[in-house]
Amino acid sequence: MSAAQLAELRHTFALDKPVVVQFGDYLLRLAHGDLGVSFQYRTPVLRLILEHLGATVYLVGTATLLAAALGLWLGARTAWRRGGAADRANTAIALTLWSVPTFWLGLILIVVFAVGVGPIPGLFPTGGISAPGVTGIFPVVADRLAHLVLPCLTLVAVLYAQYLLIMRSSLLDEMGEDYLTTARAKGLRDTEVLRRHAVPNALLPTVTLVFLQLGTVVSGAVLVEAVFSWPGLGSLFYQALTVPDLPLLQGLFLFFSASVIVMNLLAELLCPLLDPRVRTG
Amino acid sequence: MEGTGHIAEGRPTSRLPALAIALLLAAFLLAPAPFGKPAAAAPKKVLTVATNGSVDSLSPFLAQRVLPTEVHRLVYDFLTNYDPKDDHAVPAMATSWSPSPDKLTWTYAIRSGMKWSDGVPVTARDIAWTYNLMMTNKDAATANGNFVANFKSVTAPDDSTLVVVLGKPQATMLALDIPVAPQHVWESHVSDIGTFSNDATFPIVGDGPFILSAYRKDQYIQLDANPGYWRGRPKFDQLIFKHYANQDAEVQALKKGEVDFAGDLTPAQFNSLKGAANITLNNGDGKRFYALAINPGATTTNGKPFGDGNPALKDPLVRQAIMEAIDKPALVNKTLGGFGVVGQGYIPPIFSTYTWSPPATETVGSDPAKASQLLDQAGYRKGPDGRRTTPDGKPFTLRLYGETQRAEDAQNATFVKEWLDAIGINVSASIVDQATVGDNETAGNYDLAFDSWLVNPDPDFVLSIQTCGARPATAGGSFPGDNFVCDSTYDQLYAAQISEYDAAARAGLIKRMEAQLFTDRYVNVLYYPNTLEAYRNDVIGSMQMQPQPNGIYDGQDGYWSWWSATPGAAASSSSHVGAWAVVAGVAVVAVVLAAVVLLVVRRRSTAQERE
Amino acid sequence: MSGSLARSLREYRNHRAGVVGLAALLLFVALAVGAPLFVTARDLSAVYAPGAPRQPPSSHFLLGTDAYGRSMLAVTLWGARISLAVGLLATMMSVGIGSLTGIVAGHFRGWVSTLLMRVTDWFLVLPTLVLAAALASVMHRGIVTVIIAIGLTAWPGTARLVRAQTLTLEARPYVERAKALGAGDWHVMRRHVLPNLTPLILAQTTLSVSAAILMEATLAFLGLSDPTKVSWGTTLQLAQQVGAVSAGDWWILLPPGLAIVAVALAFTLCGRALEATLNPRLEGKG
Amino acid sequence: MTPALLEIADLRVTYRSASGEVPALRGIDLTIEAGQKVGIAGESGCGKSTLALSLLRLLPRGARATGRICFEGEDILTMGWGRLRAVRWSEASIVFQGAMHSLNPVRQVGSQVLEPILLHEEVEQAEARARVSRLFEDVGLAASTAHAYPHQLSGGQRQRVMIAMALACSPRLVVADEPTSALDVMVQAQILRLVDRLVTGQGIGLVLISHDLSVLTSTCDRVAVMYAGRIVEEGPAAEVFAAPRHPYTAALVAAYPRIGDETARGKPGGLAGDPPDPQRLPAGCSFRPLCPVAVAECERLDPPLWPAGAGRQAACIHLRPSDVR
Repeated sequence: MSAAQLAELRHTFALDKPVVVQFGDYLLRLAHGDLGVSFQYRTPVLRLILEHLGATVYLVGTATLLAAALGLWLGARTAWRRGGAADRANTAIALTLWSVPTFWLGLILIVVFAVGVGPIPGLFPTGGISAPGVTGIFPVVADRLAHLVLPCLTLVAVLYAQYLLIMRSSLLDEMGEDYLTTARAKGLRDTEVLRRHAVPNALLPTVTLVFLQLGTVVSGAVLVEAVFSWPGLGSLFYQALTVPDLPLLQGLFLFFSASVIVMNLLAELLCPLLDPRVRTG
Repeated sequence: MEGTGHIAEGRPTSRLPALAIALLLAAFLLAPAPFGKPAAAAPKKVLTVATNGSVDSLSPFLAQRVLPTEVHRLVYDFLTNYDPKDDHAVPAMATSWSPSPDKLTWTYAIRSGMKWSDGVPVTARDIAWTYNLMMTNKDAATANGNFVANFKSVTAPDDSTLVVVLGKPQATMLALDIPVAPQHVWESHVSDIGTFSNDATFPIVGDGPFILSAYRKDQYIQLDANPGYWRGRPKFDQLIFKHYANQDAEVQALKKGEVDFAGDLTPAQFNSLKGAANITLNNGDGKRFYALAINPGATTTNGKPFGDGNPALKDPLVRQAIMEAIDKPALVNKTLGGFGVVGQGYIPPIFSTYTWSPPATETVGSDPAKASQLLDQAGYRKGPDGRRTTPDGKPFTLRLYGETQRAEDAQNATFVKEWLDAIGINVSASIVDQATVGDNETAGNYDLAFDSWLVNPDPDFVLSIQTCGARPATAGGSFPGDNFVCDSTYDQLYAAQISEYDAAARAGLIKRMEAQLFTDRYVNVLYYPNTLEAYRNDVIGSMQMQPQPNGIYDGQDGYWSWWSATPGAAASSSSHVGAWAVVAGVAVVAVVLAAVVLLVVRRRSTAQERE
Repeated sequence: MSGSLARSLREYRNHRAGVVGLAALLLFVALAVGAPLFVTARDLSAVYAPGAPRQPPSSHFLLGTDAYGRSMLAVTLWGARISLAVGLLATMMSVGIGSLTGIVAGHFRGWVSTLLMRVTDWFLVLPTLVLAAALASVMHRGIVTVIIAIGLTAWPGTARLVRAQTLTLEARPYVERAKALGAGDWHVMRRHVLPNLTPLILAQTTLSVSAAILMEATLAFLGLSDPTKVSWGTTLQLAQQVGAVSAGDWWILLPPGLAIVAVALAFTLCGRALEATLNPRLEGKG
Repeated sequence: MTPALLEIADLRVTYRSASGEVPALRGIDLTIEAGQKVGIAGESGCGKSTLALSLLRLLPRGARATGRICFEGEDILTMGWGRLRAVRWSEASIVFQGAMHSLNPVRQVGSQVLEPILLHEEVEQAEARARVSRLFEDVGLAASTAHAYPHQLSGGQRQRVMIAMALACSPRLVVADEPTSALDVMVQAQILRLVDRLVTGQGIGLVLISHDLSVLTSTCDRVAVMYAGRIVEEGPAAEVFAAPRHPYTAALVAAYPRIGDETARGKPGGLAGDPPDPQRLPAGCSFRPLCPVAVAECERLDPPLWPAGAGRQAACIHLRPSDVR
């Protein structure tokens, strides 16, 4: 498409009006539940979002769960053995991965594990959510999982560090507490003291912070999806940015913000389940 | 006494679910090994093409992007096709044609015996219905309306005759690139033709060499061979366009065999594939020109000027100086890595009929000394700081626009800025998104801009955008043109060529138009990038190139490559896809199992350790 | 004051990671500031590029050449200037906005505070990248836009911290006394609150820079920066556009990427060490 | 001859800190017979709590303990971790000071009492729950309290929960570390009576640690007075406080009548200074700098426990038997 054709198209969609006017129109339509039409795809924005939502939930959901599980587990362990070699190594690795640009890590993982370098075979697909033409339940599941590995790994790598650090510091706050000595005196194993007594107490501040950081998950998703051709909302956002497709950008922005806010509301509902003090207080 | 610990509530249960999940996973993933290749009966031969194009719509009336347009070429037949050797018009739905002596009536004989994929016969009425819909319905004209703009009427007196009556003579009547839709299917969609995207039910009824059988947005488009196609059934059973958001992934996928064809490679990617196992490379001529547009001062169709283009650019000496400063061969060597042809005429050399090159005496470029001298002559003097000023003493600064998404723009901008700097012209380069470039161009607020067009075998469209009539009707309004060029000599030649039905004579006229554009120096072709492609020769035995001998496979003006592709030794039912997926799956399970085992063992061994 | 500074310095020296981070940081800053000594305009010129495009490392080009044929060593060195400058300027902006919001929200109670904190919370949960990218895409393309986009989106964390600290400080007896003696809002904020916030703001600044540098690279990768300027982000974007990834040109991919990781990590280590020095309760968390 | 319930011999504990080793216990010898109630007195920092923690090897990492703590003949300090965990709570349990923090704030108190029962005994859930209800009734709490969370209970109720928990596995020994110090006086008395009743009724050995001499006198058979990581006097509770033989005990007793004066808590009134910094203990007797009856020789000799009447011993140079030089 040429720039002039694009201009024509944007004129059709009234996108060449001043941004303020557009935004006013947008709010007006939004009030009627209308997210507008993407001029790039000629499709209602809402429909586009719904079409791409599943893929994102599948990738981001899996990755967030894994990252949270890994981060919380490692965070608890490192705090429990603070100052030790494992603590220092884990913290160092986490901080390093935290400093890695997501898209760059994705590119490197593609080069190493999808293409293969030296003795490492290129086991995993370079992108996409599934291979076309695979049939049968087992091949389909295997194919889906194989496609999930690298994007999920990238996302987990950049996300787990914050969970680790949050859990570690929440747990360190609990470390001197007397009830842990009581638990130990009861004859519980060390790991049980950690799991049954220390972790449940450290969980509330952790979960609160984890939910506050959901924005980083969205950012990670945009980059990982763009690098791995994952057909989700992140790719959609990336596509919308390049033109830019303003109705789609606005719609996605609204959707991302709304989902993060909704998740935070959920977190507030979740807190009393984790801590009885909040329940009565 | 260790035993007492085991009674602890929750402990044994915490390990069990982990093991259960791991075992479940193992079962899921190990199972495909025995069942991996089901039904040994005649494996499908699949050809997978990597693409990074996106689909705006699958409706033949709406789709404007490259990928869906290419798909429509494969699933709907057209009135005529282009010869794979030299792009001349050859029969497709029409078997023969003849214009009336007054050049205004074209009569086509339509092939009989063609069938839509649902069994209904294809007739001239389908063609007439499709064309008429585009002529009468603004929405239906979205994608291809320009082809029928000059039509007065289209009728099908019988099933095998199509008659088109024109308003003015039109030389492009054998280049009507309009997918013909089945009337019996589309009649019910006339009311929502502007929004119906043709992806509701599969397979989609068509009459091309392939049938569109499945589509997942931003994932893949799947086409099945049409066994009843009149020119012969494609040799591959299935053709898949697999979407990649980034080009590097395409190349990786090709190396691994996830896809069998990758087009539109960058020079770096092309070079990296040299010597790769089972990969054949194609360095084909490009169908695209890449130009530097110089704003002649934006005007409307009735000559009213607008925008803030630098008036200095109206001076032919200044334009010539700019072009003298630019080293086109350097751009081809550096930006294209040598994979391109230095720009001359407006039409790329792949279309040899229309190729024009300036006489040796007129060749310009790579001469900063001459550029400086020209600027001096035009009154743009160099100050003590080496910067030039306009004749009325203001600093001479030009704005250069390029698009972020066109990788070469950023590189070329860097070069052009340095060259113009060297002759004392200050350049501020903005590499921005397409929409911003479009806004600035529409408003006439630019001095220099990079500009690139794909050219069709019939160059009428790219020629038309440089006519006076292609300017906007109102200041700042959208316009079908490109750079506000308005040259009466050029316009006269344009009018002459469109009514010239003699191919050789028409080519002569077009070459004169190119010469005129070249001397005006408003649209300066810098180069024609080659089309760099690669495919797996173990999967694809052979396929037809268009044109020959230096043509391309992907993005042809016909369906020759995919229609003619023959399966190679390794072509079979996406086995390469399934196999590695299973391997990868097994690897995942192995890692998970190892981790679980390690955990359990460690837990055992630490049981006696210090807490 | 100098005594407490010396004590802080001694404390800081106990954090080995912090010392390593600081050393790395000083090295990077020295290289960035000194880059014009080693890198000439010609080295960065596309037209007069000294080498052939995309050459692997050799004795002449220690890190190989980029897509223009420029030495990757020179490009990476020069890239430090823009990446660091963008990181620092954007952080100054975000920490400035954050501190101002935090102090005002902490000092004035009532609706001012409520309103400011609502806005802060809203910005805090919004996905930063999406917001910054959206901002950058509607504004004029360029380095300044990138700085503004990062600065305008990265402040809420600082605002919250500063507000909490302001509340603590204002509860201190000498501030209460000053207020009782009729000190004005401006006086209290400037004379009593701000000086005591300085260490916190310093630590927060250090921690924010790494996020800002990562964001610059990310925005550049998304094509929202100015590709004609040499930064680590634009170098990576160029590498990806010319297909260096699939060509396996690791010498183009690794230096800017590793540089980003190293600088971001160095800032993070310094920030954490500073935080631990200023807030001994966090001791052992480093 | 059956071994004593608890026999501590030459127990030394040192903490490692940034500035070197800090001795916390410097050779404790103490024997507790089955069913006996022994009090440990002393001011803050004298090592009482370290002693309590070391009895079940609960000292934080960085602490090193030597000597012997024989529980029914088995040395706690050298037994395997598995065996130690089995001994903990089922044989000896602890009631910590400040029940506020000793209960897990996010778990129902009933389940916290249930936990050691399920851990140490092979019983059905239902039976264990029934036992928890009985335990709650024994300590004077409604069975429904089991579903409460710690923050929903008063200080006294929480301490009762702790006691119920301590008795859950019918241990042979209960260590109570300042069980009443965070409670108001009325509640203190109730709790003490409760402990006394339950321990006496079930024949459980009790180590009661307190700075409050009246608490010790009313509850314990014997007391040991600690100063700077050592026992300085030991004997029958009533006699030791009625007629102290060590000058520190005397000072402690003299300071005590001022009940309820928070600032004077545990700090002997007659002393002109704080106890010594454990890292810089004076040579000889560590009480010497504050001792009203010190002699020159105290600078050289750190006296061991010498007999000081029937069933009593004290570590003062003035009690040196004539046959010791």
